[in-house]
Amino acid sequence: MSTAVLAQATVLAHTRPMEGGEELVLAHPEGARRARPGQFFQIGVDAKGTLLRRPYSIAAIDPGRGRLSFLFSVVGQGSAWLSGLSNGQAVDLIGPLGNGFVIDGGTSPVCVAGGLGVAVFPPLVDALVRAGRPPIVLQGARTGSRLLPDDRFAGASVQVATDDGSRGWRGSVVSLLRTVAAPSQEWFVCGPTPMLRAVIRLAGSVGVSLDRIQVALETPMGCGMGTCLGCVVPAAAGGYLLTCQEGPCLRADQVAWDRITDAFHE
Amino acid sequence: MSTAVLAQATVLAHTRPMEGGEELVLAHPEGARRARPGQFFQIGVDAKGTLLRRPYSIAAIDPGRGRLSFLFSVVGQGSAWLSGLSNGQAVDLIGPLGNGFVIDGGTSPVCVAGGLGVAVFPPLVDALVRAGRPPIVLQGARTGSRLLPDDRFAGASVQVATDDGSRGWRGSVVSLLRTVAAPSQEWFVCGPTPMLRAVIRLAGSVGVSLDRIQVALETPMGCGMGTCLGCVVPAAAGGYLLTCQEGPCLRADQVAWDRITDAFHE
Amino acid sequence: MSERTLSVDLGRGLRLRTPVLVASGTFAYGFDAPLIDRARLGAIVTKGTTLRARDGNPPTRIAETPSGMLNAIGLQNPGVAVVRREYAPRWAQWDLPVIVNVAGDRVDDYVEVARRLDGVPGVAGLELNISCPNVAAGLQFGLDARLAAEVTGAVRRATALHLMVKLTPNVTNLAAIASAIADAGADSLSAVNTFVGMAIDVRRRRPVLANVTGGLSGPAIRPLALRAVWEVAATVRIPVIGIGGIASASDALEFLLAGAAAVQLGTVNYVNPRAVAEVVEGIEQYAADHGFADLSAFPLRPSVVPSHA
Amino acid sequence: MSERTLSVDLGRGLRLRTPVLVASGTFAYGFDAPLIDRARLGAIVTKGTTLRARDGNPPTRIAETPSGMLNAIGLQNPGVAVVRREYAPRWAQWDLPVIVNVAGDRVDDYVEVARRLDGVPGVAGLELNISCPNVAAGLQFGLDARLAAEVTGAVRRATALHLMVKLTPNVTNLAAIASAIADAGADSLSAVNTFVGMAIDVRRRRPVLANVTGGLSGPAIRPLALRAVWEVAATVRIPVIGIGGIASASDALEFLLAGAAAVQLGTVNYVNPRAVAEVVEGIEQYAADHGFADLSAFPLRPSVVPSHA
Ligand SMILES: Cc1cc2nc3c(=O)[nH]c(=O)nc-3n(C[C@H](O)[C@H](O)[C@H](O)COP(=O)(O)OP(=O)(O)OC[C@H]3O[C@@H](n4cnc5c(N)ncnc54)[C@H](O)[C@@H]3O)c2cc1C
Ligand SMILES: Cc1cc2nc3c(=O)[nH]c(=O)nc-3n(C[C@H](O)[C@H](O)[C@H](O)COP(=O)(O)OP(=O)(O)OC[C@H]3O[C@@H](n4cnc5c(N)ncnc54)[C@H](O)[C@@H]3O)c2cc1C
Ligand SMILES: Cc1cc2nc3c(=O)[nH]c(=O)nc-3n(C[C@H](O)[C@H](O)[C@H](O)COP(=O)(O)O)c2cc1C
Ligand SMILES: Cc1cc2nc3c(=O)[nH]c(=O)nc-3n(C[C@H](O)[C@H](O)[C@H](O)COP(=O)(O)O)c2cc1C
Ligand code: FES
Ligand code: FES
Repeated sequence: MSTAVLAQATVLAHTRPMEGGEELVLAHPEGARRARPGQFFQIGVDAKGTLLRRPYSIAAIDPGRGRLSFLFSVVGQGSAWLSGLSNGQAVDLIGPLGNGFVIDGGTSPVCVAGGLGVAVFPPLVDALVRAGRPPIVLQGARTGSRLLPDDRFAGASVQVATDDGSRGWRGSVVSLLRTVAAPSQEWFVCGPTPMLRAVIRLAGSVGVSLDRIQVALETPMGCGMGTCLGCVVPAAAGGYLLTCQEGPCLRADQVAWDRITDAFHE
Repeated sequence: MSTAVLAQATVLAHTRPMEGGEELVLAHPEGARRARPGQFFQIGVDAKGTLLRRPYSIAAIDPGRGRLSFLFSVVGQGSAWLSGLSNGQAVDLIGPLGNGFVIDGGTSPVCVAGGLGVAVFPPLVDALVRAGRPPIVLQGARTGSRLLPDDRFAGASVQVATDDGSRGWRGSVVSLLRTVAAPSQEWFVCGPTPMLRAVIRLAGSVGVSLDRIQVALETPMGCGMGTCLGCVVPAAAGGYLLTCQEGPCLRADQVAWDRITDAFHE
Repeated sequence: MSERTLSVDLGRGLRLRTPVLVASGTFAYGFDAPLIDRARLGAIVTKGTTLRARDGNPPTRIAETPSGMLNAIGLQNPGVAVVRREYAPRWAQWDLPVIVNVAGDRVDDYVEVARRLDGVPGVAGLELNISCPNVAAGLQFGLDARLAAEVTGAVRRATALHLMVKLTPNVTNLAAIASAIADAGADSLSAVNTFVGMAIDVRRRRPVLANVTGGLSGPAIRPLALRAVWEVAATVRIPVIGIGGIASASDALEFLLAGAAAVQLGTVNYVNPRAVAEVVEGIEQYAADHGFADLSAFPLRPSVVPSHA
Repeated sequence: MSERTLSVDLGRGLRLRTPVLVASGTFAYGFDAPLIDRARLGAIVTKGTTLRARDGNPPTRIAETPSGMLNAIGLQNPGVAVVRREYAPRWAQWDLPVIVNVAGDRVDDYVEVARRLDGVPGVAGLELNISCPNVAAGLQFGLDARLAAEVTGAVRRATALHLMVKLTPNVTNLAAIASAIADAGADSLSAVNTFVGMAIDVRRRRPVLANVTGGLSGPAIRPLALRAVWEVAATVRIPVIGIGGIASASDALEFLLAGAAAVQLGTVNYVNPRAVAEVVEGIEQYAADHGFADLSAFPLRPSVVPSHA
């Protein structure tokens, strides 16, 4: 958190890498230098009726060219405003914020992405590949056109799952995970809460201990900086953890999965 | 008011005809057909924190090409949003609204414009010229670069006044009016409240009776359609007039000038 | 879904084809605002009407605030005689109930206005405005349970019309006041009127409104109004009509889920003339999506209100 | 203009270099939010602190509303012992007063927290939170003049620190409660805390907040908070600190013109870390433009507050 800066970043590109997903590439040299996989930014949105910033995971980090990117879908007024941005416009950013993934851990990393949760993985995969530990990447979506293209995970072994079987494994990404799961693995997971729950259950049945799973969580956020106490998730140790400060990336054994509420996802 | 329509109009051009003044030309065939000089539209603005529409006088009416235009300066969030519009974008409009100028009156029309109040005059001058009664147009501004170009008043005899003397008469447009005033004239006036007051005083001293003066008034507006009762000006007959419905163009003898408040202008 | 599904019976003969009304002061007397789709409207509530004509407050009367607006109109209206003589006969031609919003300074004023409107063709009901923050008197009735009950009871005895009483949210204990009004014979409650607020023009160093304070309306107050409705609906056994900042179908649904039998749309009518139609369509869609046969299935809590429908 | 001009003395030794504070619950205990310019800050008010540590409410705790947000944090805090032992010594190193916001369920709780903080280096004053709408108890003190006076008087006797009491706006008669608190020995009043509100998730058919209701803050409430300050400042003879929806210098000036001696910035700190600096600069500029020597020249009405400066 202490590395966060406040900056105006310029839009360099606005693309649509997949159905239901848009990407904004921003010029932000200092942010790109400081950002770590799994961290997020608080983006200022200038949309009618809104008040708070919107948290977005860092979907690409390019310190060499001083660029960051964010991958998003339009779900409300804030994201609709982002969707209206074009090249050259300025965006107000605070970040990088929160704790990213810890990547100095064990061997055999597996990245498990559900839906837009895939946004956190390109920088993580990159870091793992550069650390000499190329991961397996499992990406799930409703249909093939909603998958982030495989080339965003250079160096990794990518497998995909679609609900309609239009690409790769037919079924959920968790059922795909079951086919590759092994106790020696380390899992990195991001996606809707029901998917996270399913991964936790699977971990128990295949013998991956929770302290070898890292999850990137999403909750509503007031500040993103640890001051409002609005973004809590129930902690295994009792009480609550701040998603914005202790998370968004947490070890699965830190979280009280039985008390977690679905703020956003059914 | 009963002629008002709700429509999405497309921006055809966004220009800056003078310093401190921008113009939006919109495609709105039905609006252009219905609009009369002195009427206004309620423009929907999609700016953060705003709620109400913003009233703008019709600065050009081109029924032939199905176009309308509005002339504005940036004074707050709504006008800043207008200022960000570019060609092809849609604007939500209600109008035309209110009573425009009555132009079947006497002879020798004089149009007196202060500041952005000039916006109401191009359509009026046009109508007067076409009615065979080309007016004298007096336009005042702080400095020459803030004047709407004379060619917007084709067929009229244009004289300008600037506070700094950089173009035309040095001094206020009211002091310029004094040099041309004659009892036989009919005056059409739009500008800041202090200017309107000065015109009313001058009318008394030069013998132009108030029923031969029409003023286009501006007040804060809630609805623009006669339902909120928020836009009142004190009436000479007692009580109040609705600027949006009985105005914005009123005969000067309808208004209680001694009770009028300066909602906007010092 | 048939339209019947959205109908609501507020009691004492006031049946609405949809649960969407336009709020007092935002539709004048129903003759303006031609852009609003009346076919989808449940009823019109008129501007606050007093015994004698009133000029209202001097300008400036309105001010925009973040997602809201302040108003201090001060009950400008032509008086009950004009309403009875000129407006009611025209309303009587309409296929749309008109509810007259009644205001006054003393109990006798309210009673007299009610008496003059009783049995007048074209007048479908009364909404008692004991909650207008912009006049010297009138609001006090809404601030105190005993006074609120007194004026309600007196008007109740003066009219056979449907009697809706409009609550002010500017109180410590809204539930107690709502109960007292219900016990005094109101047929329904509308909640809420505006919240007292203020704006200062820092450049001119004076309050923006000539009246100094005004009532806040619009989306800004929606969460406050919703909580008021949630509380009142849990307290009384008569229908509650939700008002405050409704701008979309989703907003209206929040109130219906909180226990409101119907909603009133106010400030939004100034901004979006399509709002009434959009809200009615959104409610229809929600009922269809959830397989609800009528509005009684909407509330989150089992309603304490006996079903009139 | 020199900085001295913006200084304000709130009484009983609490002198601030600028009239801009950060509001309770929006700056935690002052160790986070590194992007905010502390050099321009008058003081920090901490998160509400109770006798024993509290976990706070389950999520969902916050929801955005038009130009506002609802929160029901439920006073999550480490308890007064940690504040005294771990935080106060760090504050004592700072060139910036820290005011501890104190909450409790019973009078004794408030008194005990106050006693433990009395004379502790690093603690510059107390703000009594008798107005938190998100916990089972505590708010009731702010709703009733007698109870408010009782808790104020009891804490007054327990501490020599500056005692600021924070008002809730969710009442019928704020002036009466403010007077009672002033008479009971408060050194200053802060106005206001959040307004009780609610949001419903219509898709999931349940209240958004686990606590059902929450407190509304942000620009949406500014006109309501401003009117509360206008009323309170006209009533009491102790300094009033204005709070509610301030997001810009112009907003802060509205409160100073309404009679506030200082302002607190809350929700805006989540959105715009530059706000504190912008507000201080804007106040300086306003004083310069108007030739005001100090803050006592700001109010529109001659202040009833004796000048401390
Ligand atoms: C740490 C973090 C990282 C995130 N990273 C990404 C990302 O990389 N890409 C991305 O598209 N989104 C991401 N999100 C979610 C994103 O912040 C929200 O979708 C966004 O705030 C919605 O703003 P809005 O104004 O468009 O919608 P709103 O009007 O605020 O909400 C519209 C609807 O979306 C729901 N919603 C709001 N927040 C979320 C959420 N966090 N998850 C799911 N539904 C939500 C609301 O409940 C509502 O139903 C992230 C959230 C967090 C906390
Ligand atoms: C019938 C009518 C016709 C108008 N025609 C034009 C026009 O052709 N061109 C044009 O530029 N403006 C016109 N105006 C004024 C215009 O409506 C306002 O300037 C606009 O609403 C300001 O919106 P905003 O959000 O930018 O500013 P806001 O944030 O609403 O206000 C910013 C500042 O401008 C002041 N202000 C607001 N309304 C007015 C006003 N009516 N006059 C002067 N100051 C105001 C406010 O007090 C505030 O100090 C007209 C107003 C009316 C009532
Ligand atoms: C300009 C204006 C005038 C109003 N006049 C009245 C009135 O005469 N009588 C009344 O009971 N309520 C009046 N109201 C209050 C509205 O009926 C409604 O209760 C309030 O505005 C909240 O709803 P909204 O947020 O949808 O506007 C008025 C509101 C506005 C904005
Ligand atoms: C998330 C959050 C937590 C808060 N916690 C407290 C608190 O612990 N004690 C308190 O007195 N006020 C608390 N408040 C209220 C603020 O201090 C302030 O009174 C209120 O938010 C209005 O100001 P604003 O609109 O500038 O935020 C909290 C507000 C928010 C938004
Ligand atoms: S979002 Fe405010 S503490 Fe986490
Ligand atoms: S602006 Fe609403 S009545 Fe004129």
